Amino acid sequence: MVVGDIEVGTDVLVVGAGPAGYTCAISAARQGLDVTLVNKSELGGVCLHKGCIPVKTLINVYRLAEDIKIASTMGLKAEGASVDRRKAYEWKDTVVGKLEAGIRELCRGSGVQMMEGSCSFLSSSRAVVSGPSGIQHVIFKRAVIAAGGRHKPLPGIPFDGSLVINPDEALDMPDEGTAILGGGYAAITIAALMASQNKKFTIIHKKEHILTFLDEEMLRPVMRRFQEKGVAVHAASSWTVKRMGDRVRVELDIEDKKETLEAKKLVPDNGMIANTDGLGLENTAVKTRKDGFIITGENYRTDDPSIYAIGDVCGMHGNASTAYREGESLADILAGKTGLPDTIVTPLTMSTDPEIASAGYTETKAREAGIDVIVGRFPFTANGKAVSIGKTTGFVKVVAEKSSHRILGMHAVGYEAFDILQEGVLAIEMGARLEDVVLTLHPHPTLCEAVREACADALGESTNIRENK
Amino acid sequence: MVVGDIEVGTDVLVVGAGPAGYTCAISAARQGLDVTLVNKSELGGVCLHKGCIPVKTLINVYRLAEDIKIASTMGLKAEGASVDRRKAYEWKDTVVGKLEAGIRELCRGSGVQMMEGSCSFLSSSRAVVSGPSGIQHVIFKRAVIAAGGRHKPLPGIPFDGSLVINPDEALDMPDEGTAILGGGYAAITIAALMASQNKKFTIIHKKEHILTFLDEEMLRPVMRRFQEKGVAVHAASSWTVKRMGDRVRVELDIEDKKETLEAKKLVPDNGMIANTDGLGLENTAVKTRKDGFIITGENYRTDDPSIYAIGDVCGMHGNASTAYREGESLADILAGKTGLPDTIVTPLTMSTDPEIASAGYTETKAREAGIDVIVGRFPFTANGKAVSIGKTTGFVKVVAEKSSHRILGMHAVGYEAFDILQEGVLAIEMGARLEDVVLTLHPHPTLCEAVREACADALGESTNIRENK
Amino acid sequence: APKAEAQKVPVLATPATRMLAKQLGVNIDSVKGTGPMGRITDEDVRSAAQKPAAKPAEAPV
Ligand SMILES: Cc1cc2nc3c(=O)[nH]c(=O)nc-3n(C[C@H](O)[C@H](O)[C@H](O)COP(=O)(O)OP(=O)(O)OC[C@H]3O[C@@H](n4cnc5c(N)ncnc54)[C@H](O)[C@@H]3O)c2cc1C
Ligand SMILES: Cc1cc2nc3c(=O)[nH]c(=O)nc-3n(C[C@H](O)[C@H](O)[C@H](O)COP(=O)(O)OP(=O)(O)OC[C@H]3O[C@@H](n4cnc5c(N)ncnc54)[C@H](O)[C@@H]3O)c2cc1C
Repeated sequence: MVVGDIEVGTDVLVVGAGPAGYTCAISAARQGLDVTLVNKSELGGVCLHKGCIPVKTLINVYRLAEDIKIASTMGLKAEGASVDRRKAYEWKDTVVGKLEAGIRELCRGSGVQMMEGSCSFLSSSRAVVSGPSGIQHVIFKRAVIAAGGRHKPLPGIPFDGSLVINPDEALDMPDEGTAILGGGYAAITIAALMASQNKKFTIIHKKEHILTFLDEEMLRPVMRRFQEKGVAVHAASSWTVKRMGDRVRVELDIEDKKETLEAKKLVPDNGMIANTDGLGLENTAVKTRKDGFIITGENYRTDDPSIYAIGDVCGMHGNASTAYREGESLADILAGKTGLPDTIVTPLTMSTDPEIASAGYTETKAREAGIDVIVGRFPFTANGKAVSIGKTTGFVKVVAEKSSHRILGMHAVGYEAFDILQEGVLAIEMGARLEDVVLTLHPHPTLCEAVREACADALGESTNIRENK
Repeated sequence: MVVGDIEVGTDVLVVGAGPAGYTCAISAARQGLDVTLVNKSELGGVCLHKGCIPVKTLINVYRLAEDIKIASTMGLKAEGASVDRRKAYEWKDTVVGKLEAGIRELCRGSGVQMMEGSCSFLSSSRAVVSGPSGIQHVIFKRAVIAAGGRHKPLPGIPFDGSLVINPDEALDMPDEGTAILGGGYAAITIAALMASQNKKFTIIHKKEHILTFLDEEMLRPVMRRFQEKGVAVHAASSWTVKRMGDRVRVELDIEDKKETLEAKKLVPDNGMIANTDGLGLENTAVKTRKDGFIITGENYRTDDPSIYAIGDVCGMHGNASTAYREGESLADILAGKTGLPDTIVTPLTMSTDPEIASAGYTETKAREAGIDVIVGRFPFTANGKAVSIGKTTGFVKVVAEKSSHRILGMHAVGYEAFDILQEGVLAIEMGARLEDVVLTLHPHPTLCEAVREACADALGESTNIRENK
Repeated sequence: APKAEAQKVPVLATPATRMLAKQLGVNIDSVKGTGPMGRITDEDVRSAAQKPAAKPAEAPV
């Protein structure tokens, strides 16, 4: 192996500058540690370049075009509302660029040393970085692996970028005639983006419904929307996939009969794998699970005493807010403090149309766990602000322990569901009861009044809907 | 006095079907009481017909037209975005009609007896209602006055509907060349609506800044927007108003010099008066304050043992969420339960561009009260979702007790500020500390992440902005 | 039995109190709350930390 002359020494080496890595690096540097952050691609990771931010940005533009059409009944005049795809993607790049510059500034400003390149461990105190400016050796006291994860291909059917597409790369999919295989988070996010662009495509999923971690009713508004948009949704008990020249053939078992589908492109959502290949973990004591994710114990420690791991590379939650938190928590630990305590809930958000947001126990999960719960719902059709702005699809659902009225789950599907969920998330973390939310004033007119009314409904006392279920 | 033959007997007579009255009536009827609700105009009161809902509905349409223009940089194509004023107002009427029908359904469904007409008390157990279907006597055991309030004219300058306009009636103002006098809630709401419609007008206010219950910095984004829209804003130490034919002349004292302004229409925001005229309070033991508002004590009781009063007619908070709550609370009391406890905060919301929402102690008020506070801020320019959707104006500000870190105030100015405030409102009611919000996961990408970051900033540990103030 | 119960319905303590427990090396699941409905307060955590039984948190390097 050819190695350069330069050898860098650092206290903390952070590998990967996604949400987990850059947060950890910045926070550790702010606490006075000597930190080097190595990243092989752009700063910001999947979240900024392929996930949360690009999806939100693009969906917002397409949603606006849709809003304009609906708003013609509201007196809005605008001719031929449509989206210039190229320009929308340029705008997406502008947004990403702006946020990436912000992260770079934060890193610089807090004294993080930055290195561009692919990092590989040579031992528990030494790594090599191969980047555009050559090869460098880094000697470290402690290292943080925050290399993230990526989608896993179907067995024997590798991603090829033209016929079989990685969901991580599916943002740019311009074609019609695509089949999305799987009913998980990434599959549905990509599906929502494509639907917003009015593409014709097919979703094939296993199990009784998509996004099985949600109560089925939360999905109904989204499924209805898919239907309106002409998206075909198939539930299959099993499938086989074959490449056939420039097509992909999917054979489905649907209720004891077989069906065959041909697609011009296939986006299989087959779960995640860790970005550990090429990391040189074999030169360290770091252990991985059978599925490739790094095993960590207390305080994000791996089996190598000098190496820690956080974020998607550990395969736990697969969302950016958890990655941020683990980054902050580990920075504290590295600085000699205790880390952050566990949260009670990890809120989940789906950038569908309308948005879905969910935190804590669903009704199904609570019943499965044997918890005696009461449930409340409130539809946006009865919410003044939602009616005012013409966004009446969806509802809020709350799940509370029957004996104590303690709120255990809050779920919303509708316009701006992500943001209105947050009161519920805080309620769960604070151990709030239904009464706490009901007795708190909610300004009028707001969408979050629906959160209050759902809690009141669970208590059987909403004045704003006629039938209490 | 000519009286009809029909005499109605009721346990609870509710006078006025605004937010306070209809909520009380519905909730009391649901608890099994015999309730009659009298209203002289449309169901829903000021909130539904002149305030919260129409303003939100109209501003939303005009905001969309603006969004379309901004979104051309995002790849959105739409020619000649504009608003058809007549249609927008028709849509507003549709929204109001829909919500009014909902309230009517709720009243019917819960067994509330409804009477249309103007109600006047004859004694502490008898009232007369003069409506389109004649005159009816009502004998009641208990009565609830929820007659609301209206804006007060300037001394000697009555509202005339053409030259001098009541802010309650200012929704429909089509003209340019208007002067809005006053810097209070109604003045600024009307100003925001007019600005959204790109009208040229003038705001004249006293004191150092408008909306003086807010920290001055919360207003800056709104003032900047007024400036961009060409709204003239004058701060005067005093003024005199004269009618001059078809004009109004306002003489201003601005920093020791005099200025004169001529306006085609004047909208003076001179505070509220109670709708007690014609109510026949002189036939009861109900007492009013010098300013006309009804005096109530514990449990919304007036000085008349059989009569209660709630909502704007008592002149306390002047917002719909308080009116709702008082309605619910009183219904419980009438049904023999205890009422609801006081809230710690009454969130205030201003439908400006961008929205302002505020709950609890401002920095200024906290310092005036001698509370040692720490303050945190987070700008939307550093929030991923705000950047994604191009809504980066504004910030969140938190005020917390220095010793305990308990959150005492939460304030937001920006896109969707009403809804993102709510986490802060619950935090205050629950007695949450800054750490409680910081340690609670906030989904990504959301606007409410700015609430968390403001709290982190107050603790001096935000990783998302470089400079902690 | 209370342990299994605690796993189903999460511990009744605010995030800040849970942070304090972590800082003091107290296992929050084993603390008995004295607040309303068994809420664990800062004081409960502090007095649990004083008991010799409480195992300190793993010290960071
Ligand atoms: C389509 C899609 C939509 C999503 N939407 C959301 C959403 O709305 N909300 C949400 O919370 N989450 C969302 N996610 C998930 C979110 O993006 C991830 O959970 C998050 O990015 C994980 O952060 P991380 O820091 O652990 O890893 P990553 O973001 O994957 O970052 C890892 C970084 O490490 C670098 N790296 C890897 N190996 C090496 C090496 N050997 N040397 C140097 N650098 C290396 C990579 O280049 C990358 O920059 C979405 C994901 C996808 C695919
Ligand atoms: C421009 C504007 C914007 C506003 N925006 C907001 C906002 O965004 N958020 C917010 O929370 N608040 C807002 N408000 C304030 C809100 O509208 C009021 O606080 C609320 O309507 C008060 O409710 P109420 O039930 O006490 O009285 P009202 O809504 O005034 O209702 C009183 C009812 O009693 C009836 N009545 C009166 N006298 C009699 C009688 N003698 N016999 C029979 N019926 C009678 C009236 O016709 C009316 O229907 C706004 C107000 C204005 C003017």
